[in-house]
Amino acid sequence: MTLAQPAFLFLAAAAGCAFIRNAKLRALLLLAVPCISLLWVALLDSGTHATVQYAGLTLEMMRVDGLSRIFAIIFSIAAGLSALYAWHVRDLMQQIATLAYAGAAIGGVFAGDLLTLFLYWEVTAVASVFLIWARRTHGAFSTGMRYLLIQVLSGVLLLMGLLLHYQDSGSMAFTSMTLGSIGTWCIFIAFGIKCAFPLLHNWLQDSYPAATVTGTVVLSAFTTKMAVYALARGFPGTEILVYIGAVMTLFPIFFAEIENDLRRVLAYSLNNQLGFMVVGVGIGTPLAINGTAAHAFCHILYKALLFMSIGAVLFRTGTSKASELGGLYRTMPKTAIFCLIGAASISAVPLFSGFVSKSLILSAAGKEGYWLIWIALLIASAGVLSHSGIKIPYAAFFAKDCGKRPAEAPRHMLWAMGITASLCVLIGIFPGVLYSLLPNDVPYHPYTFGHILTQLQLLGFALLAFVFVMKTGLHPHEIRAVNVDSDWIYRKFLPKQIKRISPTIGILVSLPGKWLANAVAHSTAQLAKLSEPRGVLARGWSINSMVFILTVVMGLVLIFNFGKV
Amino acid sequence: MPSKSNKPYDFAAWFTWVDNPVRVRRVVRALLIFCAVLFVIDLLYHRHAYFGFEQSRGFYAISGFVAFAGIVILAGQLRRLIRREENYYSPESIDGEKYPPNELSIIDNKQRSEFTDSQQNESITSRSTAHMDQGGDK
Amino acid sequence: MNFFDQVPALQIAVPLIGAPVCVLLRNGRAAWAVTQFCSVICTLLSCMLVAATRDGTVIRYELGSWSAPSGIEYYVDIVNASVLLVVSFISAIVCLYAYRGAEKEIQQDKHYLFYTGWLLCITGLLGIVITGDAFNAFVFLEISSLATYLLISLGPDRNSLTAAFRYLIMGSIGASFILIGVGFLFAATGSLNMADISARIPIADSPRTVLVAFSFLTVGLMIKAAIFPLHAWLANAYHYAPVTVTALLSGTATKVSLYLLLRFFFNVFGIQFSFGQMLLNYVLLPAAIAGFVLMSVVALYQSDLRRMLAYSSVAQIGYIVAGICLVSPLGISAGIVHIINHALIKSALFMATGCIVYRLGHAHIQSLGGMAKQMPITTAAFIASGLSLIGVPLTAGFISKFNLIAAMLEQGWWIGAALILASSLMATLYIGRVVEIMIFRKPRTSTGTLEVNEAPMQMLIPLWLLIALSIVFGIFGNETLSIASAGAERLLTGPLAPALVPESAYLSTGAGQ
Amino acid sequence: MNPLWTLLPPLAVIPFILFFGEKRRNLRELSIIVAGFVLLFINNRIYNDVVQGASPESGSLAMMGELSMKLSAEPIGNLFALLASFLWVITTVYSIGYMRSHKEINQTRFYICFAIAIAAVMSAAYADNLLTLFIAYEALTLSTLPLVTHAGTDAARQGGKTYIRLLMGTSIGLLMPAVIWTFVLTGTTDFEAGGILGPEIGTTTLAILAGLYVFGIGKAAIMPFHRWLPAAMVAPTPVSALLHAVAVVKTGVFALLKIATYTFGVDTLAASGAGEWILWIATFTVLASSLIAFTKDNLKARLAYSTVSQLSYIIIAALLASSTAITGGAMHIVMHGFAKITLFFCAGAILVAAHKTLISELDGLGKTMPITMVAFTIGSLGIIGLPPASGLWSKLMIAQGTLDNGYIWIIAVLMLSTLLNIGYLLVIPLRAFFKPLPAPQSEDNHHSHDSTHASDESYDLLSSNSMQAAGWQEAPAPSLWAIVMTSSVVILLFFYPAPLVELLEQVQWR
Repeated sequence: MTLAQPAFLFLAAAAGCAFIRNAKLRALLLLAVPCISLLWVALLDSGTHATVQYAGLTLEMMRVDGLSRIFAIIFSIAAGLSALYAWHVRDLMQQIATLAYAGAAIGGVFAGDLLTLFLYWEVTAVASVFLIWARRTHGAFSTGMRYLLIQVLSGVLLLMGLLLHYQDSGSMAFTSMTLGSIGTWCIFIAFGIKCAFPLLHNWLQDSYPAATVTGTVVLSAFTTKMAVYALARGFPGTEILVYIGAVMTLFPIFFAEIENDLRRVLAYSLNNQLGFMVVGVGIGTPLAINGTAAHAFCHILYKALLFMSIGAVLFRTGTSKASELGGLYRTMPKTAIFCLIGAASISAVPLFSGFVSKSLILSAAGKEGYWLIWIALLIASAGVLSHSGIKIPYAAFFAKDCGKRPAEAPRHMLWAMGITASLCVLIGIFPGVLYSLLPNDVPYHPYTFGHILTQLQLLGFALLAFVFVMKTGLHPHEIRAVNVDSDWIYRKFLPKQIKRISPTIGILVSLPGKWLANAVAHSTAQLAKLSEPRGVLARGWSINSMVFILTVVMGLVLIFNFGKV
Repeated sequence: MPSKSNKPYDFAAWFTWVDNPVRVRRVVRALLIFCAVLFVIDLLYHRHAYFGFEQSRGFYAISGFVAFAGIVILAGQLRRLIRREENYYSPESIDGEKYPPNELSIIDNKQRSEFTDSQQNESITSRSTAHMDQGGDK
Repeated sequence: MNFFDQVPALQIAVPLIGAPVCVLLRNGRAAWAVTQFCSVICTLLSCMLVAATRDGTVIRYELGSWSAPSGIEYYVDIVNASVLLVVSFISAIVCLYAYRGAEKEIQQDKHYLFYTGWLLCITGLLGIVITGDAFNAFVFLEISSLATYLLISLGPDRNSLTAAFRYLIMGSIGASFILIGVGFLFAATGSLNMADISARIPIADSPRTVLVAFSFLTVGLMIKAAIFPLHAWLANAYHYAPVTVTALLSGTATKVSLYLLLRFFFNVFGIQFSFGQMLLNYVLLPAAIAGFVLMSVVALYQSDLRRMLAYSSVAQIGYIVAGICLVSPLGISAGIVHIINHALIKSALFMATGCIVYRLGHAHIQSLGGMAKQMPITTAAFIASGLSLIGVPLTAGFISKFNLIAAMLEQGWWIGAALILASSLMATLYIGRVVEIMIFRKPRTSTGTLEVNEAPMQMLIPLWLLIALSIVFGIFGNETLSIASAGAERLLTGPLAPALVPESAYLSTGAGQ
Repeated sequence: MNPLWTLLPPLAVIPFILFFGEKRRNLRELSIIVAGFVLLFINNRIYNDVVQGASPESGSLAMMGELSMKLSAEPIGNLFALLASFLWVITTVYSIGYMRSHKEINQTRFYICFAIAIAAVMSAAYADNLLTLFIAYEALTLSTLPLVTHAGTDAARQGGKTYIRLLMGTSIGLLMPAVIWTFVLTGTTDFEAGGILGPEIGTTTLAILAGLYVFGIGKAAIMPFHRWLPAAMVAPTPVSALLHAVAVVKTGVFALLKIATYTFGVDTLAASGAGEWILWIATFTVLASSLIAFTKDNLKARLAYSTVSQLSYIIIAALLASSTAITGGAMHIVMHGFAKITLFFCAGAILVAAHKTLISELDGLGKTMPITMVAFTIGSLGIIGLPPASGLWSKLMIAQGTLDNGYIWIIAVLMLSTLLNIGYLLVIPLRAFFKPLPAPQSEDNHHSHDSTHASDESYDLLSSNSMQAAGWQEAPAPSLWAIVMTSSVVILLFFYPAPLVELLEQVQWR
């Protein structure tokens, strides 16, 4: 089977799911497929496999190298973990969507040409949206529609870009590109949408809190990281990415700070973390690309862990809003611990996974002399601590007791969280395992004394600042509210404007038609007046008038004929 | 599935200090000392650095504190600008509506709540569950 | 002398003899039988003539063996052979139809007169077509006209008398114009024989006489052929005549006049003179175009089916004239093809209308609701022939319209083509309007149902015969087209004679008179 | 195999239909299905010939001088014929369920007109020259009119009026002169590889001619001649499905593809840029009809406007004058055909089973009609062009074709239209699935018992439990089978479009 690839395994399983009536069996399949895939990916030889000819194009469906392998591995792991976390889910649709989504993401990172990438790109869009709709509320429905539209927008831009690029370069191969032509810009923006570039980001914060408990965990892993992969593959060293990434790291932290829905806080945090990876891609040195890959790897794990823990809270309490929560450590202590591990990881506390990956990117930025960017990343790191490191666990588990006494998360969730948490810690302690998977062979040692010292200072004093703002009451309270983001433009402003001007436009559009209709009606009325049975043209002419006309005609004919002689 | 009450070990005990102002104050004090120690080490230890400014003494400490405090304060100001009520976009947005309960397993077992300040919570909890049930019928 | 040599004479003689027989019989049924018999015979005879002339042969028959130009000569080529066939065939079919169709419309005791008139009319029409003598053509014109007045006046409506009277006046004026024209021609050339005249016109030393002759003939023929704006007699005549008569006339009378127009201007005066020198198309083409555009509009607003079809006829004549005015092989053959096809189509439409009138007693368009339920075969016939009129493919109308537009475009007259299309669209509308009412509208009676039966088979069969023929000619368009293009070729060769009569001989005999 | 044979099954079955009539309706419908299979078989034989490069042709019937009626098989036509004949079978199966359970009147007449229409489609598909195509086109218009007005209601009459007026008007007023003009210019109307209109004919003439063809073929429903299509939606759903989603409208765009390829020739069309001005109108149609579709709450009306929009894709493909685009257009005929017929089938199923015609009433219908709604989703994906549905390939090729002659802006329009498609099409099945059931208490009758039950299970539909639950109210089995068939093809063609590509590779572009 030259075509065989892990993605097909997932997709076939997704299709097969529909015919399995036993939900438990489906859950088992959901768990087994990623395990097989993980093994498969680990054993794959580097090189290009599964080449297909289609309509004169050569599709390379399996390009295995360091970069694609590490993403495929973490995607498989993430799929497995979220399957375990979703063990209780009986909803066939979510199960199918999860499998198809994960499979497409894996297929996407193995895509050796842009067309294959595009196909998987679209499948991730279509499959993932069901995880949002699966919530089956009005709000989730419209959020899902928005999500799908934006995802497909990204897809069609990619399609447009790949066609233009193909026209320009004569090649569909998915390799490093340089910005310049319309085609590459289209591809770039397509990646940018899925990667949640600033102002293209709000689908992320809009949709992730809208998905189901388990759906959000799945969502958090694939789409954006696939985009990061695509950027790393397609646009390494594109300088504009450095600045885009820096902005990405910074602006979400402010929103995250005042956001009430903890899952949305995590979505903003996700956006911020993507910024680090984008900066890494933008720097583009082997070290930076390594940093991006490593950070994506770690990030998938700890972000999943955080989403899992908040998901567990939601699962047990029915809400994920900071203003409704607090003090849950009493009855959900294990979830709280896992959440703390996730928080520590994302905050890059030494011995946790974020520390070993983020420092790669910071070092790369430092080495290349991007001092402004470096400062931005530093500030962003403090920001990460503030919203993900402190706010998430604090608001959910520690802050003022909300009075809820939910039961501890179900066992399978605890297992999923536990495994994820231990992976986070393991990577933090033994970074070599992760580093050995990285695409580029660049030696790096995170645990230097200076590094640990500076990081601890940063975190320690930031914690102090936290204590300070708490004591002084400067810390924003958790209140039931939403904060407008740039999606205000298309969710509020534009609809309002359209509603306002549409009557005018309607009138304007209908005017020419009305005029035309009037003119036609008028002229037909005139014609009708002449032509109806009593009209001049149609009534039986009297002999007098007939003869008169005859005379006139005769005269005219004579004049005409003699005029020429 | 409700977790069993007769567990061999209760992790919640790890965190009980959070609700005890005295112990919290003790933790804060420890943090202060920890930071002070770090700061002192930083003064003594010559770090490898990429940039000149990075090398200045206490750079990380100050930037950590200032960045954190700045972010929090600025965010507070930002909120005044962009805060809206929950169903601002639409009454049917996810922010306004309840999570459909059928996918959840909301369990609120009060008998396990050794740490409860019992006077207030029962009423709140029962109200919220009642509310949830209504929401489920929609 | 074998039988075939006498065919041209028989063509006229058969109906001419039939007419007095009808009078003598004084019996409607018998008169019908005679008429039917004569028509069929005529059809057969004209078939023979068509077959004989199809290859370009010209038959010249000297009546009573008096040699032309002093004697009357029957001159048959493919052009008039085909018109002969159309006239006699339509007569035969409509006569079959008239057996029942006329029974209600015309008083029983006048039936024999009716058929007498019919035969005389046919005689006249055939005579006009077959004769090669200009004056003789006038005589036949008068015969047919007088007979037509009679036929129209037999209509059941009081208006039919006035309609006949108006037709009489206009027809007479037209005929006398033609007579004047022929007279001037005689003055100019000293001959009445068309072939002879055609040979002599170029050498005539009195162009002014010829000009006057030309002008009078132009206008006279325009009246007889009902070319806009001299068409007004036609609407009333078709409207108030018995429908059977209308069916007959619509297929024959105007077509014959058009033939005469073709013959005079193409062959007698010659193309060079008519179109090169006199710019006849500058007179006819505006008239034709105004005709088919305006009359289609008028047809759209009529409330009576017969009147609608009458105006539609004027419009269709406009097409034919427009085709002729192109003076190109394609244009003329399109004109001729449409002469044939329109005869079939319009007769069929009037026959269908006749079926309706037969059952309803009137043909008010607005009252035709529920027709499709009560008279499905008639409705279907109306639709089929209506589609043909519109020019839907696989019908005869398509062939004519296709060629007409092709001819227009070939000459670069795209405005003309566009106007033809506009007028076709109006045809779609006015036919569609009727069909819509027939199929969809509820009857306008108090009970909400229309209590009529299907028309009798004796009417439907000839009607469907015509439709079948129109479809056959629509599919095998080459059958008519080849005749038409042969005719066009014939017309475009110019003068009738030179090739046949040595010019010198001609001169000597002609000058001697 | 002589393409004339394709006329035989649909025409030969008419006496059978008449003979069996209403009394033996099972036999009547069986005979149609048999005829359909025979037709499919014949078309398949022709496919085998064509795919090997042959072009079987019939004898010619001289009509006017040089002009004759003649059939010959070439790839695009064969593709279209295969599509139409395959869907004829399926639609007949569907009709069995639909017409009976909807208790339609005059079913015999319905099936007869249907058969005639199929014969007309076949002759259009295999037309060897413009004249034959034109004749088949008109025959199709006339034979489908009774189907449009089938219901006999005022609305049906009004719809039929618009239908016939627009189609006859455009074909007589614009298409006929175009054919004649072509004939006058070139002396022939035959379809020839590379086209018959050479570059020696001026650009203006070509541009006008192209306009006459595009607007004259009213069945292609380019604005402003699109009104007939929504109007024709008064017809019974199988008619809307086969004729107004596939056969009739596709005859229009198919004709345009053929004219672009074999009358103009891609090279002439590309070199002269004659089609450019129409491209603007076609793209306007794509967008405008999508926007109109948004405003339609009636399901079939929305589908109709979606069809208008999709037809303009194919018009664009024809006018782009590139072999890739035209191949894409031809594939879109098939792919959109299957997808849209699925949607119409579903609309009919919803009407029959749930008695609903408005989109706003569909909330929660995913629970009672899951199969229909899944099929609807697949069909929508097919039209949008999202994997795993087939529309992607054709859209891709059309988009690729836009680049051949530098019409980059058209890609942007196509992409925008994709998004609009999601907004007005995909939303339909999704709200049926994912919007919670409307409060059913206000409703009458037998539902009231279910309603409480429904509300707590409405969230886990499609889970295995609810599959077993007896809440399904699907359309009758034959209709459901038809839906499943067509929607499977939509997916199948995504994974296996090779036969189409192989066939279209045989098109001779020059």
